[in-house]
Amino acid sequence: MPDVGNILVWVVWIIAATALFSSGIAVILFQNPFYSALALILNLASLAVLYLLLAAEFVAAAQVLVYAGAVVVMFLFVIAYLGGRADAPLAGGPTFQVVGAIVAAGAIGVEVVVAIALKAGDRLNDTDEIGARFGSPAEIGRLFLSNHLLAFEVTSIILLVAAVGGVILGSAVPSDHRAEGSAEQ
Amino acid sequence: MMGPGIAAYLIVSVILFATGALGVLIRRSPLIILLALEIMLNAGNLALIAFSRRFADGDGQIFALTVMVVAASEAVVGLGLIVAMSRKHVELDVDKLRTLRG
Amino acid sequence: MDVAAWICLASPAVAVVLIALAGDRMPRFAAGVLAALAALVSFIASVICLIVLLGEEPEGRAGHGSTLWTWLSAGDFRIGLDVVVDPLSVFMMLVVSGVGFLILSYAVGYMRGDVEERRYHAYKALFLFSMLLLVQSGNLLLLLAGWGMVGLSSYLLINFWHQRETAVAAGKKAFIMNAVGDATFALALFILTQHVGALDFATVFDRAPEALGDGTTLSALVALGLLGGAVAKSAQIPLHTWLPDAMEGPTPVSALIHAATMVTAGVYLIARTHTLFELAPDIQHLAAILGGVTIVVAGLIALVQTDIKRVIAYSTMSQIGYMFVGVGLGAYGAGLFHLMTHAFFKALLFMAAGIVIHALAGEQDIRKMGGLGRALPWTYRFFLVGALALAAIPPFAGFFSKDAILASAANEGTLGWSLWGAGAFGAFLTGLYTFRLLFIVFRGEPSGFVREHLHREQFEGPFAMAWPVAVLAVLSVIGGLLQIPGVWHAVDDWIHPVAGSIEEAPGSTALLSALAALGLSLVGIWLAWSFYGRPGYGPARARRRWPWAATALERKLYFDDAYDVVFYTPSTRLATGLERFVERPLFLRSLTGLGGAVRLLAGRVAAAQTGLVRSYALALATGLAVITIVFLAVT
Amino acid sequence: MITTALIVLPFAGALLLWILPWRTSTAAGGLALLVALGELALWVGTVVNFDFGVSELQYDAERAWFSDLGVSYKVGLYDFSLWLVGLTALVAVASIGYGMWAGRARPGAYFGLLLFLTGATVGVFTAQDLLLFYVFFEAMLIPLYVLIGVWGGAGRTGATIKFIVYTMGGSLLMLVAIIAFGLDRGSFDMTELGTSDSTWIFLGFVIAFAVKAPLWPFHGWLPDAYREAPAEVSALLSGVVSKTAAYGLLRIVLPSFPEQVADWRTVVLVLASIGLVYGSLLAFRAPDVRGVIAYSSLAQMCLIVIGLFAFNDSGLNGALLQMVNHGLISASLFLLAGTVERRTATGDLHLLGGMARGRPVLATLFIVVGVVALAVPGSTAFAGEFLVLNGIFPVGWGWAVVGAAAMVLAAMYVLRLVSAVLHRDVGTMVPDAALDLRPGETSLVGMLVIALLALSFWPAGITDHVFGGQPEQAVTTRFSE
Amino acid sequence: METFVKPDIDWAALSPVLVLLGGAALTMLVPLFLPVGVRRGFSAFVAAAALIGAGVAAAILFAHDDSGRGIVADALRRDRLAELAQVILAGSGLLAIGVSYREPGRREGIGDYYTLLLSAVGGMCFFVSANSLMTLFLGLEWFSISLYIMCAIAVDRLGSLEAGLKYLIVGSFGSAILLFGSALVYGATGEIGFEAIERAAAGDDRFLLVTGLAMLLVGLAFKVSAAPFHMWTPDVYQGAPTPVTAFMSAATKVAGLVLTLRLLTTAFGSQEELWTLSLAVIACISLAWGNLAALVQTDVKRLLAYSSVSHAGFLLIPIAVGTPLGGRALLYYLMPYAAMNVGSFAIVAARERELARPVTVSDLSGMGWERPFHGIAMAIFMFGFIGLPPAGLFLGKFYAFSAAVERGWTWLAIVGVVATVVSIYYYLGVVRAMYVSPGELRLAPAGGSPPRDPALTTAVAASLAVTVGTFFAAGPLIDLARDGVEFLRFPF
Repeated sequence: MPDVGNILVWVVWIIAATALFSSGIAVILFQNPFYSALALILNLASLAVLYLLLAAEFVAAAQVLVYAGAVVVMFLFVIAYLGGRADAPLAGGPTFQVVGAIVAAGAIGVEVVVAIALKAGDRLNDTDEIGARFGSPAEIGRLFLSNHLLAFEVTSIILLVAAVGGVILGSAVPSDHRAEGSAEQ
Repeated sequence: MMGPGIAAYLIVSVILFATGALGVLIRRSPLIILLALEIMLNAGNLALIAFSRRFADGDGQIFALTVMVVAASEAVVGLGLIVAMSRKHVELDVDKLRTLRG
Repeated sequence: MDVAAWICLASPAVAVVLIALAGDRMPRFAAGVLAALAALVSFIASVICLIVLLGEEPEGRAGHGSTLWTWLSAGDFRIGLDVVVDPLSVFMMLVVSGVGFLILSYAVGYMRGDVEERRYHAYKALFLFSMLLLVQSGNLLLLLAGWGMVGLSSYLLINFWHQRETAVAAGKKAFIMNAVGDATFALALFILTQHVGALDFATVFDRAPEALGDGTTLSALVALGLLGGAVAKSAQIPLHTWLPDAMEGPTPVSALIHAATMVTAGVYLIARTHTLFELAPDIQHLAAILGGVTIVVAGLIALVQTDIKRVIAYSTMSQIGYMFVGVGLGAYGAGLFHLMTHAFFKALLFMAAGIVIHALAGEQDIRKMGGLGRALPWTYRFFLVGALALAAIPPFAGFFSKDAILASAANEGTLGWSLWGAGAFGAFLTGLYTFRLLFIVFRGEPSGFVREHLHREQFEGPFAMAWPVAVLAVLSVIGGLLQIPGVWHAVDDWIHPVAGSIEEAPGSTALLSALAALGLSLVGIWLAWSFYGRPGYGPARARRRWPWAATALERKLYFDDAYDVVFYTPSTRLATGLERFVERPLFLRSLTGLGGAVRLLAGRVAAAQTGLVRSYALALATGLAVITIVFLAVT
Repeated sequence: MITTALIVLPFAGALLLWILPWRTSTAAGGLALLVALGELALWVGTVVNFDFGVSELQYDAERAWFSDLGVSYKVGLYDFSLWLVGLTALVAVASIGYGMWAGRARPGAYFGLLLFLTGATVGVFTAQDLLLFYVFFEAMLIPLYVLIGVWGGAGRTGATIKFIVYTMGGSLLMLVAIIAFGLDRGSFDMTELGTSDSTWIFLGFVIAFAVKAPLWPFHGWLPDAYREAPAEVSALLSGVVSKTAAYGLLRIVLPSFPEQVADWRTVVLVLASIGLVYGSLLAFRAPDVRGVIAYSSLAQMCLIVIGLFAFNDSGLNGALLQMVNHGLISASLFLLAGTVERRTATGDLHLLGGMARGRPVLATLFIVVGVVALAVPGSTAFAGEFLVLNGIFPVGWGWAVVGAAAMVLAAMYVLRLVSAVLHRDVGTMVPDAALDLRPGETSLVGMLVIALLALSFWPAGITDHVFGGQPEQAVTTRFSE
Repeated sequence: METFVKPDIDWAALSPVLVLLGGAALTMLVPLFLPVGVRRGFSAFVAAAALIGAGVAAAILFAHDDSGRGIVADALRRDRLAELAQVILAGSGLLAIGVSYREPGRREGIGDYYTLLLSAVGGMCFFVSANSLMTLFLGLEWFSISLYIMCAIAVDRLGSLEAGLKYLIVGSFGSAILLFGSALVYGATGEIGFEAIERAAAGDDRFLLVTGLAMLLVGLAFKVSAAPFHMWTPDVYQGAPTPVTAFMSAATKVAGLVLTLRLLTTAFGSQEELWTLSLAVIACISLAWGNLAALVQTDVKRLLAYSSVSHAGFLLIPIAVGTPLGGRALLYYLMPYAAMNVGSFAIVAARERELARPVTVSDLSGMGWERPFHGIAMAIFMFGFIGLPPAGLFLGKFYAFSAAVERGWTWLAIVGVVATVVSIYYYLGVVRAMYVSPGELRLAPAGGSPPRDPALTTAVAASLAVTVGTFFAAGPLIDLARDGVEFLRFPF
């Protein structure tokens, strides 16, 4: 007698996974980067659903907020700023590039799947029981401020460095204005 | 645990990873390449969280969160580069970036 | 005595060094005098040695020696800077330094005024030093050293006037042929060191019979090696071709200096190492046979030569053939005796020829000469003495010595008789070619060339040139009385402690053989007279009748051509071939080719770097795929 | 201490030359010459106090370098290395003096490099640690590369690349061999090496030395390098640097690989004999002065190797004597070739000739060196060759026969060289105004010639003062007693 | 409810990183308040001070630590390996400052370049002490992102931007692979700490683990530019501003290789037969590819980039053998190697400024005589790269080959030998150009001597001193290296 909850989870999972695949493929196949970015939002959202299923509530929330809310928006701004120029996927470049890409990506995928399959005979699906606090913001916070304090701090440093980089690169004055400037040095 | 087992999640994450890799490999627009890279990182995250669930261990989730930040940082720098290039009126096509070769 | 021996050896060396160091600062003339004085000092020292030795019991005369220092060493193998003072070496020292002194004195006059006179005198002194080293050395290695240095000096002398292509070529030829001899000599020494363990005469002769064995292959090889050296140095067939060419060399004096002394070194060597030769009788006989062949061949070739020095040179070869017959048959005393007398009369002949050439401003072709007897009467007389001695007409020196050899040969069974036959035929030839030369040059009417070029000098040349000739003429007349077969054996007795002759010809045989040889000589002289001494067509007729013989003789029986075909051309071709087909393609260009291939590959590799960033990622992905597959497969 | 001083003095001189500014070739060369003379004087002092009775290390010095692999700075002199050091010092004096006399562009750099090369060579002869040996062995390459590459002739680029690639290819194999050997033994100390039975290690050493010497068929770099280098560099290269290879065979290969030496002896001898004849034949055909000297060097090095692999008293002594002889001979020949080339601007034998006329000093020196080079009996070269062949004879008479034949070939090519340069008609490229040797040249070449003549009078001066008088035993016991 | 446990924070162990971060903060903020003229000097001074401080701190730590221990909840490891690497990194950074100081065309005097430099060094210092997959990933991204920006910092030049973008794309691709590998390893063991992974990996079921290991290897091999994962290297080295290249070529290798050593010995000791052999193969490929491609290069920076690929091969040999001797060899090798890399790129930078254009090999002609000091230094670097004394790299190669031979992999040493022989061609090509080629002078239009640049000259001199000094002082340095790897658990 299948558990209803279980069926529900399965349904949600299938939907999310399908969305995940299709949006992922959409990202890499849309001609227009703008659409790709939009597809990425869907992709990230589907991921968030899976995270929820895996009891990672805080991560799921962060996923939606940080990624979909911030990163992709930034992408969209840039795309809008640059004016989305379309390019055809699979076009241009040497033939071996496309073939090789598909073969290599496929091979990696298959290999890891095989590895998982081999492992699955073992106890891969024997999941440990989890407490109610697992994945909750409080638990994540506790981990971040205890064992993973350093990681927490480092992420902020990385973010800061990236910000500095963004400023340097983004605020670069076009070269025609700078030519004389550098010559004077 | 309800629903599919961890292996299923993993397989999803692997396929996602391959998709992202494919994107990097076949697209010429740096913007889309950046998006594909985000997908790859997210595939890693999915794997991390799946394993985190399997071991009932919070480390994986923490790892995933830091990866998110890192991914955002990479995106910032990448986008900054793209903007800087577009200011120099360079066509946004990585295949055109061939002054350095040989 | 030891001191005297060392002074004898050192004095020419000192002269060389002084002349070389002084350079322009020394007057030219002084260089010649210095060299001659050095020779004189050597001669006096030799005489002192002789006197000291004479004062000793005959059996005690051998075995004196002196060592200055170890010359070369390897572990227990040591070679000293040894000289030996025994009857044989003193005999040779006397001949070498005595005749050498005369020659050097003569050269002072002969070379007067040459631009590079100093160099010439230095070379001569060097030659003398080398020769003395050769005969005085107390061990085989130093003997070889002297051996080689003699070759070197002769090379230097032959191409003294080095602008002349022929002189340079002749010098090289002489040196290289001698080098062949040196090489075989050295090989013999290797065998000796391996089996005997030493190279000094005493030890070698003492241990050799035991170490090498009597009649063994080993002994034969040793003797063969030494014989090779001797044959090359003494210009015996088949290593003889350098000697006539050396006469192309510019000065008769240099020609003389080796004709009279150096070429006899082979005879000395065989006499010195007779112990080793006696262990290998076949090889010793081979020496005699080669000598016999040379007597005939050289005599034949001499018949048709037109260069005055060449004729004398071939006669030298021929005479040394006699000596080889002598020592080859164990008649060491006879061989050495002939060596001595030959040194006298051959030197005389060369000097006289030198005066002729000098008088004709360097011309050597006898076809342009004639009737010089009137213009150069004393020279004619001296030459005649020399010729008679050479043709072995009694009582001149050559008669006694040659006769001693023939007499020994007559006593030696079949082999001896055949060699005797060769020697007797050689006597006939000697008479023929010697007097052919004499008649052509000195008799008859002066040719146009002579009339035009002859510049008569006071007393037919400077005194410096004249007096050695006179001395030699006297020696050529009386030198033969030193030993008269069947009567007394001064030379035999003297060297007996070192090299006891194994043969003593009975008086009757000796007499018979002497008469026969004399008769043949006279026939030869008569023939020469009938052909050349008076107007006639003999030679031309003979040439018409046997054109092939004349050509063959003029081409020197094709020895040079044979060497060209057998050795020179193949080795040159081989060298050129190696250069062209091995060295260049394989060694010189190999790296270039490899480098080119690598560079090509490198270009391909670098071309993989397309500049396409996606390809870089693809490489990454492919590498990952491969590694993962491998890891999974291994696991 | 003195050994260290012998090594350091040239290096210090080199540094000084590089640092100070130099205006004239004479000033820089003068200082370099002074340093080289100092080196020579130092060497003489060493000889005077040397104990020749024993074949053990003297004047040794040791300092730790890095201990974990047992590598140290350890230097010292054996009686046989002493002579090679002396050879180096003497040839260095002559070469530097010649360079000074000839005048070179950028003198500071040039003479500094010459001194550097000298120091490295001395280092090779004195190092008693395998790695240190290798360091000096490789350190010789740098100055040679620059010297040939910068101051060499028209074809120098190809010559240098070939030279470096060949020699480094060989010596890197040796590095692997050294590592394997040293790790196996647990120490790189050459005085405690012991023996090894590994064929690969043996081959690593042998090939490296075969390239450096060079031996047939590893000589591809030789003709070009010898042709293109400045005369005095060729002199050092063929006179001294090539000896390091023979020294390596003697010091490392023979004592430490007895089994392999026995097993491979025939192979080595075959190659060396081929090289001996091959080099002689090519020397006979070489179209230019340097070519003759270069190929004759090949032949001579093969002869030395024959002596070494005879592995008996006579062969070893002969090889060592011949190393010194050939060092002096080829150095003098190259310097003389340099003087000829300076006067005629060519080394082509067809364009030379008749130089003896009116140039007695040149002619005399050339002939004397040539005559010694062809090993006329009585010369020190003859003594060396005699011992070598005498040593190989008991091993197999055939080798000695080949060697004796090569002596005849040597006579052929040397006489060809001498007559092509000095004799016959005056060559088209020989100007009448070409002077005889100047006193400077005379004294430099003369110095080497005097050394040769002195040795000719007393070759035992060397043969009696090496290996403690017991060559075979000394090598077999690895110079330990 | 679990109680909140504040982890013990070992401030001393973090001090090098903290000093660098402090310096970065200062250079970022303070110049904004300073007059334009002194900004550059101030920034450089602060950066230098911070690097010296970090180096000294690391050195003091090195002197005090005799065994390693995990800090901050085992996220990092405080041990001599990390500290020695930190000293080398700080030194490379310091040299790079000398090279950078006069680099023309940079943003006027704002300290952000030095901020990034310090941040990169800080990231690397963090990275080399990483003790878990998470800190590994974070440290990697930290310095990588800094480097991406530094590569592109000459925003005027398309080449610089191109280099930056290429590096970013390929680098992020590599990071993603590394991340996925980390995830798989985590999945296989349930642990992210290195020692914990080793403990948990004892089981016989290794499929996920080895797949993760493969991905980690690829990610790290990418960072140290080992072939065939090196393809970004030539483009990025050529396009990036030369001082950045100088720094990056030296420091990235140090950081990447040290961490590779730590990761493989600490976390994957049980998989030794996999990674030793595969690294050996990668080393061979790098040697072959790097040397061959370098043969045909004309641009000096690109040539040096390929040389760096080939040296990645040399440097992987001692790791691949997995022995203590190999560890020592690696650490020792890195010292002269880092100095030589910075030094040689510094000379390229000087020539570049003189000619005002990218430097090709033929542009070097005559340089040896015109600029004697640079010429000699460059010649010694080139001879040193070949492996000729008196450069410390000679002993480095000696050690690397020794390690291979000791392990019984003589074939690996012979591959190295062959590669070295090939490398002679192009290294000597540089020397030849400087000294041998006819010196047709092609100076900048201004002509005459280049502007004095004492900072760069000092950097070159220091590099030279290290290069030669490591040769003569090999003994003590190798003792340091031995201390550095003393507590690693080598599989062989």
